[in-house]
Amino acid sequence: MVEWLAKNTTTITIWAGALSTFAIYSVLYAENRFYRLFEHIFIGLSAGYGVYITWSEVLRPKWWQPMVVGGKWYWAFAAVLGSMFYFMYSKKDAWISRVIFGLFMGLAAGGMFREFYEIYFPQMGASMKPLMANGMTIWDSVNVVIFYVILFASMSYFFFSFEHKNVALAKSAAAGRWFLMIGFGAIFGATVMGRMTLFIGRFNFLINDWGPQVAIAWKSIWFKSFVALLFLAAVMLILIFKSHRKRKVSTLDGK
Amino acid sequence: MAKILGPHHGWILAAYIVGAMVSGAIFLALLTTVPPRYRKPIVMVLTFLAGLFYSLEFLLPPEAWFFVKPNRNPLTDWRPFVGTLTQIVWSFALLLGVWNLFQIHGKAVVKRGPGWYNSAAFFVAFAAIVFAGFAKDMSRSTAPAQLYTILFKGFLTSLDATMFSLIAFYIVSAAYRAFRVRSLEAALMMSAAGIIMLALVPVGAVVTNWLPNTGFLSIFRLEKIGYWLLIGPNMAAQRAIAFGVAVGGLAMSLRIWLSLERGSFFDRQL
Amino acid sequence: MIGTTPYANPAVWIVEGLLVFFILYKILSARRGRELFIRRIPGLSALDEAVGRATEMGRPMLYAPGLSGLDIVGLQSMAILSHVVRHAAKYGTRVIVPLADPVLYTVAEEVAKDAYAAEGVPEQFNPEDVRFLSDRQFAWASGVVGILHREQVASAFYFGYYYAESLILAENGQMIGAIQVAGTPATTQIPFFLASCDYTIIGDEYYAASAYLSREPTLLGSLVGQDYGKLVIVGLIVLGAVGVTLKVLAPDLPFVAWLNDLFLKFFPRGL
Amino acid sequence: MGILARLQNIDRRILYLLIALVIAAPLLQRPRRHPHIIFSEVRNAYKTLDTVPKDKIVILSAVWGPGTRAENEPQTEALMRHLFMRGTKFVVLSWDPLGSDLTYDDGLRIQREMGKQYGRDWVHLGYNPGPMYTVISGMAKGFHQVFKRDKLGTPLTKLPVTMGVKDYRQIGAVAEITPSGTVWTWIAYFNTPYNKPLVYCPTAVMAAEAYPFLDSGQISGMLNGVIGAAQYETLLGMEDKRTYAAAASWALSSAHIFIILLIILGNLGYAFMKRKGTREQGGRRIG
Repeated sequence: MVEWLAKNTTTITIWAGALSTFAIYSVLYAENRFYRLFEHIFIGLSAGYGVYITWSEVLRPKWWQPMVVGGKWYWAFAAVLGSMFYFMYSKKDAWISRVIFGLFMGLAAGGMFREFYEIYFPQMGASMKPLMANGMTIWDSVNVVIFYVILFASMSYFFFSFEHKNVALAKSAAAGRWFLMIGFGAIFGATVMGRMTLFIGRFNFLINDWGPQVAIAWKSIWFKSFVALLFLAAVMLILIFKSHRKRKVSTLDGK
Repeated sequence: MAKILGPHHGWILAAYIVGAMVSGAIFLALLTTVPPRYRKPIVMVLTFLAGLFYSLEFLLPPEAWFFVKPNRNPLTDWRPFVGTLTQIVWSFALLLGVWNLFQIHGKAVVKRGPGWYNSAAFFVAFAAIVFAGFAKDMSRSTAPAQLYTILFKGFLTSLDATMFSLIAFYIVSAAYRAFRVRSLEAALMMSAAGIIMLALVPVGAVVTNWLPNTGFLSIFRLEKIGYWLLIGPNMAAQRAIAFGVAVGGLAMSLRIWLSLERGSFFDRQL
Repeated sequence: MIGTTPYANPAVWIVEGLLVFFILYKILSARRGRELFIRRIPGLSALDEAVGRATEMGRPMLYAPGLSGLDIVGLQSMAILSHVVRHAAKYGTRVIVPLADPVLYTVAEEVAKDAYAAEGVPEQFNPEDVRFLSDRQFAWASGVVGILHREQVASAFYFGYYYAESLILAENGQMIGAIQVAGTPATTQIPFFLASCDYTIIGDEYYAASAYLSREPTLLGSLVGQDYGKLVIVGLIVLGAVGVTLKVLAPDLPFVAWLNDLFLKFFPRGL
Repeated sequence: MGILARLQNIDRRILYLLIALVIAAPLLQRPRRHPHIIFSEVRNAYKTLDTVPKDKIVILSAVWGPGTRAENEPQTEALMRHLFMRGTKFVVLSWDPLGSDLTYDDGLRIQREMGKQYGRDWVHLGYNPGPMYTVISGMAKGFHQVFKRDKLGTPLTKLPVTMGVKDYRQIGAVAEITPSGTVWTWIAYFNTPYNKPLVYCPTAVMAAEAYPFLDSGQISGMLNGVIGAAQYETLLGMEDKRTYAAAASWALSSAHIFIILLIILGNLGYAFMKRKGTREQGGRRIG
C-alpha cells in the first residue's frame, strides 16, 4: 500500500483533482450525493488543514519554540488568555470569555484612526482635482466636473438623517443612485473575464494533466470494464433519481 | 526584572512555565468570583485600555514633547509583540470551531441518520490530513509527505479552485436574468456592464474599429469608452461609497471602543 | 501608503477630531431625548417581509455573515442577526446560521440564544442551527450551498464581509427560489448581490442597519453624527479643489499658495 | 411567440452547458488567427521593451505560480520571445518556488526555438523568498550584493548577462508578471525613484485596478491577462501561429460576446412579453 502510494503519488493526485473537479461541477446540474460527499470531505480537509497549519506555522514557531526552546517562559500566559475563550461553554462564568472578546474588540477598534488615515486620506487627496490647470484640455476639465458631480451626488445618497423633502437633495440622491448603478455595472463587466479564466484553468487541468492519465489508464482492460460498469451505474442512478424526483416535486412545490 | 524574564533553561524553565500556568489559573479562578455588578465595568475598562494601544501608537507622533529619549513613540516598539500575541491567542480559538464541527458530525454518525456517511467522510478527511501533516514533519519516511500531497494538492486545492471557478457559470446566469430593462437603474447597470464587456476583448472592439485612432472621434471607440467608464464614473462612485463606509466604520469602532454600542450582544447581563 | 509618515499629523488630529466630535456630540444629544429623523432603507424594511414569507411556507431561513470575524463588520452583522432571529422566534421559524470564524461563531450562538429568550421561547433555540463550517473561504461556501439546497430555505440573508463567494451563494439561493436580502461593505461584491438578490443594501447603509432596525437613540445619534462627518469630508474636498484650481487661476492671491501647500503636505496624492 | 417567451426563461443548465462549450471549443480547436486589434496599453508595453538600449538588461519579475499559469505563462513567454528577438538581455526573477521551475523551463524552451543561449542571452536568478521591497531596493543600489548566484548555482559575476550589471543604471526596464498586488512595491522602490519604465502583466482579475496607474503614467504598459499576451504575440508577428494565448483569447472573447447575446435575447423576450401585457415570472426587482 505504502509502496504503491509512493510510486503513484502524481497519478493519484491528478485523479483526486479530477474527481474533486467533477464532484463540485455536478452541483451545476443539481445538488446531489456526489457533491454532498465532497462538500463534507472539503470541510473536513480544511478543518484538519487549519489545525495542522495553525500549529506548524503559528503556534510552534511563534509560541512553543520560543517558550520551550528559547526559554521565554512568559509565553505561557498566552495559553491562559487563550483558554478564556472556552469559558463561553460555562453557564455561570461565561463572562470571562467576554473579557477576552473585549480585549480583542478594543484592539481592533483602536486601529481605526490609523486605518482611516492610511486608506482614506490618500483618496481624499486624490479627489482634490483642479478644474483647470496648465496642460489640461477642455475634455480634461469636463471629466473633472463629471467626477465631482458623480462623487457628490453619490455621497448625497448616503445622507440618512436629512429628510429628502428638500427637492435638490432628493433629486441629487436619486441621481446618485443611478451613478452608483453605472459604477456597479462597470465592476460587473470588468469582473467577467477574470472569472472565465478560472474556468479555463480548470479546463486546462482536465485536458493537459488529467487527459494523459486517462489515456494511460485506458490501456488496461480493468479500467475499461470499470468505466463500463460506472456508465451502467450512472444510467441506473439517473433513472432512479428521475422517478424519485417526480414524487418529491409534488410535495415541495410550494413556490 | 530582566533576570526574571529569562531566558531560562532546563528545570528552572519548566518551573517558571508551571508557575505561570498556576498563577494564570488562580487569576481565572479569581475572575469567577467577581460579583456580577462589577463585571461589565471591568470589560468596559479593558476594552478601552486595549483600544488605547493602537490609537496612541498612531496619534502620538515621536516628536511629541513628553517623549524624552531621542524621539520615539515607545508603543511602536511593542507593536510586533502585540501582533504576535494577538495571533497566538487567536489561534487558540480555532478549536472552538473544530469542536462544534465534531459535535454536529459526531452526533450524525452516532445516530446514523440520513447521510451519516457524509459526516463519517468528514472525520476521515480531517484525521487523514492532520495525521499526514504532523507525520510528515516528524517522521523521516516519505510516505506521509506523499499522502499530504495527495490530500492537499489533489483534493484541497482542486476543490478550492473548482469552487471558485463555479462563478464563471453563475456570472452568466446572473447577467442573463438580472440585466433586463425593467427600470432605469437596471438599464444603467446593464449598459455599463455590456460596454465594458465588449471593450475588454478585441472582438468586441471591432464594433467601433472604423473610428479613427486619434482625434476627437477616437473618444467614441469602445475600448476608450470602457476605459473611461472604469477610471471615470466608476472610480467616482466607488470613492463615494468608500467615504461613507469609512465614516460608518469609524463611528462603529468608536462606539465599541467607548462601550457605547447597543444591541443584544452588548446589552446582555453578564 | 508610501511616502507618508506612519504617525498622525495635525491634519489627522483636526479631521478625525471633527468626525469624532460630531459623532459623540450627536450620540449624547440623542440620548437626552432629541427626536431624530432617518430616511427609509427599503432593503432593511424587507427583512420582516422575508421572515414572514419563510413562516408562510413553513421552511427555514438562512443567515450568512460571510467571512467576517470579530470586528466591526461582524458585530454589525450580529446586530442584524439578532433582529432577524427575534422576528423568527416570534413565528417559530428556524434560522440557520453558518459561520466562517470560530470566535464569531460563539458570539452568534449567544446572540441567537438571547433573541429566543427575549421572545420568551428559549426552548426553541436549537444549538445545531448555529454552526461553524470552515474558516476556508470556498469550503465555507460549499457548505452553505449544501445547506441552501438540503434545507430548501425560503429566505436567505447575506450580511457581512463577502469576497468572491457572494455570487455562488446568491445564485444557488436564487435557484431554490429563496427571497434574498443582502448587504456588505465590500464594494466589489455589491454588483453580484444586486444581480441575484431581491433587495440589496449598498455601502454604508450597512452600518446604518442597526440604528434603522432598533431605533436605539445612541445608534440614531451616531448615524446623524456620521452624516455631519461626511459633510466634513465633502467640505475638505471642495476646499482642496478650490485651492488647486485657484493656484492656476490666481496664483498671486496670498492665501492660495499657503492653502495649497497645506493640502499637498497633509493629503498624500495617492490614486 | 413561443420562442420569444421562452427566450427570457432559458433553463440555467442550458446556459451552463453553452458557456462551457463556448469556452472549450476555441481551446480545443486552437484557431490560427490572433486578434488584430491591439489595445493602446499593449502597444505601449511593446514600445517600452522595444526601446530599451542594447547595453541594458530587462528584469522579468515573475510572482506567479502554478495557480495562475493559464494567464501568466503566456505573458511571460511573449515577453521572452520579444526580448530574444531584439537581442535584449534579460534576467528572470521568481518569487514563487514552483513558478521558478516553470519560468526556467519556459526560458529553455523558447531559447531552443530561437537559437539563443543561457548565460549569454538570459539568466534565471532562481526563487527569491523576499521580502520584496528589501530585495528590490537593495538590488537598485548593488545588484551583486543581493544576487550572488543564478538558479543553477553559477556565480553571477561569471555570466556574460549579469557580469556588467552594477546597479539601477544597467537596468533598462522591469516587467512585473503577477497574480497579486505586488506591482506597487516596484513602483515605490524602483521605478519611480530611479525613473525606469514598468510593464505590468496582471491577471484579468487584477487588471481593473491598474487603469488609474496607467493613466498617471506610473505604469508604462500593460498586458491584461491572456488577452494581452495574445495581442502582444500579434505585435511580434505571430498572428498565424496556433498558440495557447490566441486560443484562450478567443475563448474569453466568445464568452463575453455570448453573455452579451444572452442579455439581448433576454431583453427581446422581455420587451415582447411586456407589450403583450403578461407579467414575467418572478417579477424580481433590483434594489
